[in-house]
Amino acid sequence: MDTIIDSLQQFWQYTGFANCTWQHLAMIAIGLIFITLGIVKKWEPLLLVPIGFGMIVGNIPLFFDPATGAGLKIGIYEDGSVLNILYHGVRNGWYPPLIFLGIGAMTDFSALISQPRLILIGAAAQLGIFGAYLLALLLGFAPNEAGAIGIIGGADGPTAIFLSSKLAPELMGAIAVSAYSYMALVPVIQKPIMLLLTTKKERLIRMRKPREVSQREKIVFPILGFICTAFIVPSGLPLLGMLFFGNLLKESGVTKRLAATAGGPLIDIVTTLIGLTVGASTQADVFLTGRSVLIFGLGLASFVIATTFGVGFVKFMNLFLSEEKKINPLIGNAGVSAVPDAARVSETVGLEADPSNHLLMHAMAPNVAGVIGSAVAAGILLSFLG
Amino acid sequence: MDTIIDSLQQFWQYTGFANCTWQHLAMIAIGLIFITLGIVKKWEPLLLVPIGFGMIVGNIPLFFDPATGAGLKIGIYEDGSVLNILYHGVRNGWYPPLIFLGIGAMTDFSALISQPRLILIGAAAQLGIFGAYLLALLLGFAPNEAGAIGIIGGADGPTAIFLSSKLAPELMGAIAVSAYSYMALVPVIQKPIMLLLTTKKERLIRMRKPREVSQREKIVFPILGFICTAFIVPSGLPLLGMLFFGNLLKESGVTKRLAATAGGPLIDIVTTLIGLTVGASTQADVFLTGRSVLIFGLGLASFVIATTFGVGFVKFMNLFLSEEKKINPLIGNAGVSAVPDAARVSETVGLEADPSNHLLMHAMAPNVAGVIGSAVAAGILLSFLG
Amino acid sequence: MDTIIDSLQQFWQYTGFANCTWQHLAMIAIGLIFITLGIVKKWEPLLLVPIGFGMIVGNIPLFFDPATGAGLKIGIYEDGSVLNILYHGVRNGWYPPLIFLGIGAMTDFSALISQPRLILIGAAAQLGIFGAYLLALLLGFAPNEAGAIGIIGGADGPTAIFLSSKLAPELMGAIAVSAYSYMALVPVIQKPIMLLLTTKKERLIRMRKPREVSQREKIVFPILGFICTAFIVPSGLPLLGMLFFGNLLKESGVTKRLAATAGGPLIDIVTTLIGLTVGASTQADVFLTGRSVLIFGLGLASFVIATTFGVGFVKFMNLFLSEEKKINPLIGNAGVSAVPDAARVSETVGLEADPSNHLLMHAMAPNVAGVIGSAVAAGILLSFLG
Amino acid sequence: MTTYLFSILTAGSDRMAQTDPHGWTLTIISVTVVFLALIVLYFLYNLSGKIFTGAFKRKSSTKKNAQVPDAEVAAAIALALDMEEDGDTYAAIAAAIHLYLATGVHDTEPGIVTITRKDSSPWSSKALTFRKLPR
Amino acid sequence: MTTYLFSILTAGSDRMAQTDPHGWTLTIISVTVVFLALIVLYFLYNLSGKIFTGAFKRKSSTKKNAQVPDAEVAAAIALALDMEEDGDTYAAIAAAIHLYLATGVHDTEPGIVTITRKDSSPWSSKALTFRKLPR
Amino acid sequence: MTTYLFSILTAGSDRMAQTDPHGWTLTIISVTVVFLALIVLYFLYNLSGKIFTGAFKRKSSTKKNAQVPDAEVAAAIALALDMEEDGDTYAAIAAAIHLYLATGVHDTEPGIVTITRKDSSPWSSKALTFRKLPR
Ligand code: NA
Ligand code: NA
Ligand code: NA
Repeated sequence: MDTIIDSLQQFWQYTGFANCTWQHLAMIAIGLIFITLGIVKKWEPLLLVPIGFGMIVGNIPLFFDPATGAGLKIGIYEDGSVLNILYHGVRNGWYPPLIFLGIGAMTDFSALISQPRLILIGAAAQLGIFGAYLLALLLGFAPNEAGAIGIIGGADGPTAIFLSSKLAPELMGAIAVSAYSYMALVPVIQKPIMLLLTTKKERLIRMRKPREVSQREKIVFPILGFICTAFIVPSGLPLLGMLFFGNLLKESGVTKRLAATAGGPLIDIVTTLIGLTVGASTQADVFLTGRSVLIFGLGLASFVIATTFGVGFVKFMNLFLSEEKKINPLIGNAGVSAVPDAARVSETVGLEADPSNHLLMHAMAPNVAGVIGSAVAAGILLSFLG
Repeated sequence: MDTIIDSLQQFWQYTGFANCTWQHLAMIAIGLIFITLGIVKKWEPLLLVPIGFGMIVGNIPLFFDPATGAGLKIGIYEDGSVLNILYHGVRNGWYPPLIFLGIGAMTDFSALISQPRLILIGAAAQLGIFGAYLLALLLGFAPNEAGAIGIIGGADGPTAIFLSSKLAPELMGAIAVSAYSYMALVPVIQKPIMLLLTTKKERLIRMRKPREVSQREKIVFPILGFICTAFIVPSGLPLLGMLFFGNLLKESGVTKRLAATAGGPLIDIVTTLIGLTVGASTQADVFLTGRSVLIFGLGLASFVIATTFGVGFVKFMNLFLSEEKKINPLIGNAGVSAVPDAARVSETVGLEADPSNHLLMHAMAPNVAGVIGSAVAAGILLSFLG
Repeated sequence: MDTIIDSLQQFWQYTGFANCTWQHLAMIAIGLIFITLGIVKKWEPLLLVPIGFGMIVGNIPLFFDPATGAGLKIGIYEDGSVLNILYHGVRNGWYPPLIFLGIGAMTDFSALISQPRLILIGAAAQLGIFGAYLLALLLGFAPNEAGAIGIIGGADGPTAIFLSSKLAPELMGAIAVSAYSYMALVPVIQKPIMLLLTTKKERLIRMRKPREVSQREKIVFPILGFICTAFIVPSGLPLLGMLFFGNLLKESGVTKRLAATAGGPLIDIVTTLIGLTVGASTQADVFLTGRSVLIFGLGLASFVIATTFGVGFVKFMNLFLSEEKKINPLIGNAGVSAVPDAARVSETVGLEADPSNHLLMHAMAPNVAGVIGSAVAAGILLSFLG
Repeated sequence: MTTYLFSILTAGSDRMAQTDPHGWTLTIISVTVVFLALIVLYFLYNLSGKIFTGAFKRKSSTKKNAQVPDAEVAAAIALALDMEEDGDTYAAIAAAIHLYLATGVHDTEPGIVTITRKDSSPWSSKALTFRKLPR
Repeated sequence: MTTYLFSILTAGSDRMAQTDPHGWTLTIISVTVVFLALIVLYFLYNLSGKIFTGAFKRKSSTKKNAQVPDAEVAAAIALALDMEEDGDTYAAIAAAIHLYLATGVHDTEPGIVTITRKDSSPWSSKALTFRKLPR
Repeated sequence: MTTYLFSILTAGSDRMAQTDPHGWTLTIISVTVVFLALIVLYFLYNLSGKIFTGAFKRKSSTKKNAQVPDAEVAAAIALALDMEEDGDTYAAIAAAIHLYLATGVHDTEPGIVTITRKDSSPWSSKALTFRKLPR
C-alpha cells in the first residue's frame, strides 16, 4: 500500500502538471490563438490550424532529468521519436519542394504570361527580404540568421521553412511562425500602406484587358521559365524546379492525374505534416526568447518594406508609361506573393475606390511572380550564406 | 550440357520448393485463412486481407546458408530489402500514429460529447489490458513482454502495434495478429458474455435520447481532450495527439481537404503497408512457437475480461442511477474499442431483446472512449516499461 | 563599388551560363524532346514528361570546384540534397514495387484467366531479355551490366529500374531512359516486324470468344499466381508480391478503397517522383558516353528479338493446334508487356487486315503475362548476378 | 525512499521485474490513471454540456421535438449494420448519429447527409444520399 | 562438383564472368525457368477454368448467348485505342474485356461499366458511362 | 584578388560577416540578380506573346470581342473573394482568370469552368459549375 501511494506520487512527477512552467502555458495559449484565428477569422486555416495544434503538441510539458538523462523519448528533438521522424522532411528541407510541386500543379500562370511587364513588380517586392536582412545585421544577428529572417519578407511559407532549415535551423520555428502569421495578416498590414501611398486618382486607374493565352504558351512557360531562372540562380533549383514541374504536369494536358495528385493528396499530406511539426518545433525554451520578439519585429518590417516597394515600383513604372498603359498601383502590394491573399487585397481595396473596377486578375500576375521572385532570392541567399 | 543440368539442380536449391518446411506451409495456410475470413466473412477485411497476404509473402521459403551467409537479401528482416524498408514504419512506430490521424479525421465524437458519463465504461473495459498483464507475468513473461501482450485487450490494432514495437519487438507479429484476430472475432466472443451477465429486464432498458451537440463543442472537444489526456499521460502523446489532431481537422470546418486526405489516401496507404509488413513479419521461425500460442490464449483472456468489466461496470453504475437515467448494460461491451464492431454487437444483441430499441448511437460513446482509454493505457505502460 | 562589381563577376561563376558545356545543352535538348514526344505524340506521357523534365533539372550546370570541393550541394548525387533524398526510392529499389502494387490494383487479368494457353506467348517474348544479355556480353559488358541491359527487353519500366538499381546502378539512367524510349516507340518498332513475319492469311485468323471469368476465379488468381511464381523464383518476390497483392486488393471486393488508393494517389506520387529522379540521374557526364549509345542499340535489339520470338512462338503453337483453335500471330508481339501499348498495336494491325476482327482483348492475355514473365526473368537475373 | 521510487518509474522492464514482480503496483496505478484521465474528460464535457445546452434548449424548444423521424434513423442504422464491406461503416454511423441527435431540428448544416455504398472510391468522395425531405 | 556449382549460383557477376563467359548457361537456365513458371500458371488456370466453367456453362446456356452486342464492344475498343491521354486506357480496356466476355449475359454486377475521359481526377473516380440499356 | 572574391562566394555566414558586415554587397548583388532573373522572364514572355498573339489576334478579330460578359467574371471574382475556406480559392481564381481572358471567344476547351464550394473532397474533384450558356 505504501509502495502504491509512493508510486502514484512518483507518477505525478511524470505528468504534464508537475513539469509545467508558465512558458509551456504561454505557448499553448499561442497555439490556441492560432487555431482560433484559423477557424474563426479563416486566415490561412490550412496552415494556422496544424501549426497551432502542433504548438500545443510540442509544449506538453515532458519530464526530463538532466542529471540522469532519464525522460520520455517522445519530444520532436529526440532521435527516433515519431515527431522527430515526421520532422525529417522539415529539417532536411524536402517538404517545401513537395509543397511547391503541388502549388505549381494548382497555379494558373495565365495572368503573368499575358502581362509580362507586371512580373517586375514581383521583383521589386523582394526588397522586403533584403531590407529585413540589413536591419537584422544591424540588430546583431549573424549573416546566416539575418538571411533566414529576411526571407520572412518573401511572404512564402515553404520558402521560409526551406531556407531557414538550411541557414539557421535553430530559428526555424520562430521564422516559420512569423512568416505564416504575417501572411495571415496580409489584409491588415497591407491596406493602410496601400491607401497611404496612392492618390484617389491612381486607385481609379482601369487596366486594359490583357490578351488571351494559348495552351501552347502555358505549356512552354514552365519549361522556359525553369531553364532561365535555374541557369541564373542554380541554387534555387529545388524550389523552382518543383514549382515549374508541377505546373508542367498541370498544363501539359496529358499528365492530369499526376497534377491532380500533386495538388491534392500529396500537398495535403505534406501540408498537414509540415504544419504539425513546425508547430511542435516551437518548444517553449527554444521559442520564447528575446530573439523571437526581434524576429517578429523584423518580419513585420519586411512585410511593410515589401509592400511599400511593390506599390512604389508601380508608381515608378507609371512615370514611363503612356496614359492607356498605366498600371493601377493597388496591384503593387501583390508582388510579395502570399498567394492569393495579397491579390485579394488588391481587388478589395480597388473595389472600394471603384466598385466596377476588378483588379484581381491583374494582381495575380505580380502575385505569382512574387513566388518565383522569392524562390530566386532564397537561392541567392543560400549560395551566399549556405 | 553437364554444366547446365548441374546448374539447374543448383537452381533448384534456391527455389521455394527446396527450402520449404511444414512451418512455411502452416503459415501460408494461416495467411489463406485470414484472406478467406476477410473476404467471405467480411471481418475487418481492410486488415485481414493485407495481413493474410503479408503472411504468405513473409513465408515464401528463401534459401539461406548460415555457414557462408549466402542467400537472397529480400526478407523483411534483411537490411535494405524492400520489405525491410517498408517495415521501418512499423518498427519505428510511425505508421500507427498516422493511422490514428486518419481515424481521428473520420470519427464522429458527438455520441461521447452528448453523454459524457458513458466515457467511464471506456475506462472500465481497459481492465482487460491489466488483467492480461497480470496473467502474462504469472505465465513467466517478462514485464515488458507482459505489457505488450496485455495491450491486445485494448482491442485496437494500431495501439497494439505501436506499443509492442516499443516494448517487445520480437513478439510484435504474434501480438498484432492476435489483436486483429480477436477484433475480427468480436461478435463471436462478446455476445455470449453479454447474455450471460445481463438479465432480460436489463436488456430492455431504453436510454433517453441525448441532447444535440453544436459544432463549436465538436471543435473544442479534440483540443481540450488532447490537452487534458496529454497532461495526465504525456507518453500517450504520439497516439492521442494524432487522434485529436485528425478530429480537429475534421471538425474545424476550414481544413476539410486535409481531413479528407488524412482519412482517405493517407490512411489507405498506411493501412496497406502496415498490414502487408506486419503479416510478412510473422516468419515461421519467429512466429510458430509455444509463446505465440500463449499469446493467443492471453489475448482471448484479455478480451473476455474487458467485456466482462465493461458490462459489469454499467451494472455497477446503474446501482446509483435513477430509473430514467439507467444505462442498458448491453453497451458495456463497446468499451473495449474495436470501433465500430463492438458497438454494432451492442445494437444487434439489443435488437434481439427489443426490435425497436436502437443502442448503436449510445454504444458509440464508450466505443470511442475505449480508443482514448487504450491509448492512455498504452502511454502508461510505455512510461513504466519503456 | 569595386567589391560589388567583382562580386557580380564572381556570382557569374556560379551561374549555369558559366558552367555550361555542350553536354549539358545536349541533355537538356534530349529532355525537351522527351517532353515534346510525351505531349505531342502522347507516347507514355506519364513517364516521358516527368523523365524529360527531370533530365533538364539534372543537367542545369552547377558550379563545382574539384580542388576545394566547394559547390552547391543540390545535385542528385550529393548526400542530403532534396533530389538525393527523393532518389532513395530509386536507388534502394522501393519505388518500382510500389508502382507494381498500383499496376496490380488497376489491371484486369480476366483475359489471361480465360485463355491460359496465351500465357506461353508471354514467356517466349522474354527471350528478348536473354538475347540482349548474350549480345551485351559479346560487346564486352560485365555479366551484371549485361543482365541490367537485357532487362530493357522486358519492356517494363519499373522492372528495368528495379533490376538495374540492384545490378548496375551506374547504368541505371541510360537503361531506364532506353526502356521507356522503346516502350514509347512500341508501335513504330513492332508493326513492321509483325507484318514481315506473318502472312495475310494468318493475320485474318479469327479467335473464338473466350469463356467468362467468375469473380471467385479473379480472387483466387493473384493468390495462387503469387505462390507458384514465388516458389519457383523467390528472388522475384518484391515485384511479383506487390503486383499480385495489388490485384487481390482490387478483386477481393472488400478492400476497394485500398485498391483505389494504390492505383490512384499512391502510384501517381511514385510515378511522378520516379520519373523526375530517374530523369535527373542522367547527368551529362554519366550519361553521354559511348556505353549509353551501345545500351540504346542493345535495347533496340532486345525489343526486336522479343517481338520476333513472340510472333514466331504463336506460329509455332499454331502448328499443333486444330483449325478452330488457331491463334492470330498478330497478338504475339504483345508478349513483351509494354501494357497496354503492345496490345493496342495488335488490335490496330489486326484491324488493317480485317476491320471487324478485334484482337485487343485476346492480346491483353500475353500482354499481362509478359509483365509476370519479365518480373520472373528479373528475379532469375538477380539471383544469378546480384 | 525517493531513489527507490524513482527506480520504479525510470525503470524499464528489468526494474519492474524486481520491484513489482506480480504486477499489482503497476496495475493499480495504471487503472487509477486511466480512470482519472477519463473522469477528467467526463467532468469537462459535462461542464461544457451544461454551458452549451443552455443555448441549445432555447433553440430546440422553439421547434417541435416530438416528431422523431425514427424511420430515417433506423434506416441509417440498418445501413451501418449492413455495411461491413470496405469500411463505409464510419460514414454510415456518423450519419445515424447525426440524424438521431438532430431529429426535429433543422440545423444550419446543409440538411443532406451523404454516405456512399457501391462506389469504390475512398469514403470521402462517396455519395449515397439520405435526403431530408422538406417538411 | 557441388562447390563448383554453388559458386555459380551464389556468385555475383565476377564468378559468372569466369564460369559462364558467353552467357549461354545463364540463358538456357533462365529461359527454362521462365517457361516453367508460366507453364505452371497455364496448367493452374487451365485446371481452375475446367472447375469453374462447369458452373458457368450452365448459367450461360440459360441465356441467349447469340445476341453479341458487338457494337458496344467495338465502341469500348475504339475508346481504348483512342485514349492515349492520361492513362485512362487501363479502365477502357477493362471495360472492353468486361463487355466482351460478358456479352449476352446479365451478370450480377451493376451492369454499368464506367470509364472516364475528360475528367482530370484519378482514374478511380472517373465516370463516362456505357449504359447497358434494359433489353 | 580572385581569392578574395572567391572567399565571398564560397563563404558561409562567417566570411560574409567579415567581408560584408553591413550586408550592402549582398543586398545589391541579390537585388540585381532577382531583377535580372525576372527581367529575363519578362523579355521571354513578351517575345512569346508577340509570336503567339499574331495567331490569336486573327482568331479573336473574327469574333465579337465587344460582348464582355462582365457579370460572369464578377461572379467568379466574388466567389474567389468569398472563398477563404478550405483553399478553394485557387480554383475560383483560375476560373475568374479563365473567364476574364476568354470572354467573347469560344475557345476549344469544354466551355464549362468547374469549381466546387461545399464539397469536402480535395479541390480536384470539386464541382460547382459556371455554365457558359449557349449563345
Ligand atoms: Na515572395
Ligand atoms: Na480500447
Ligand atoms: Na515483359
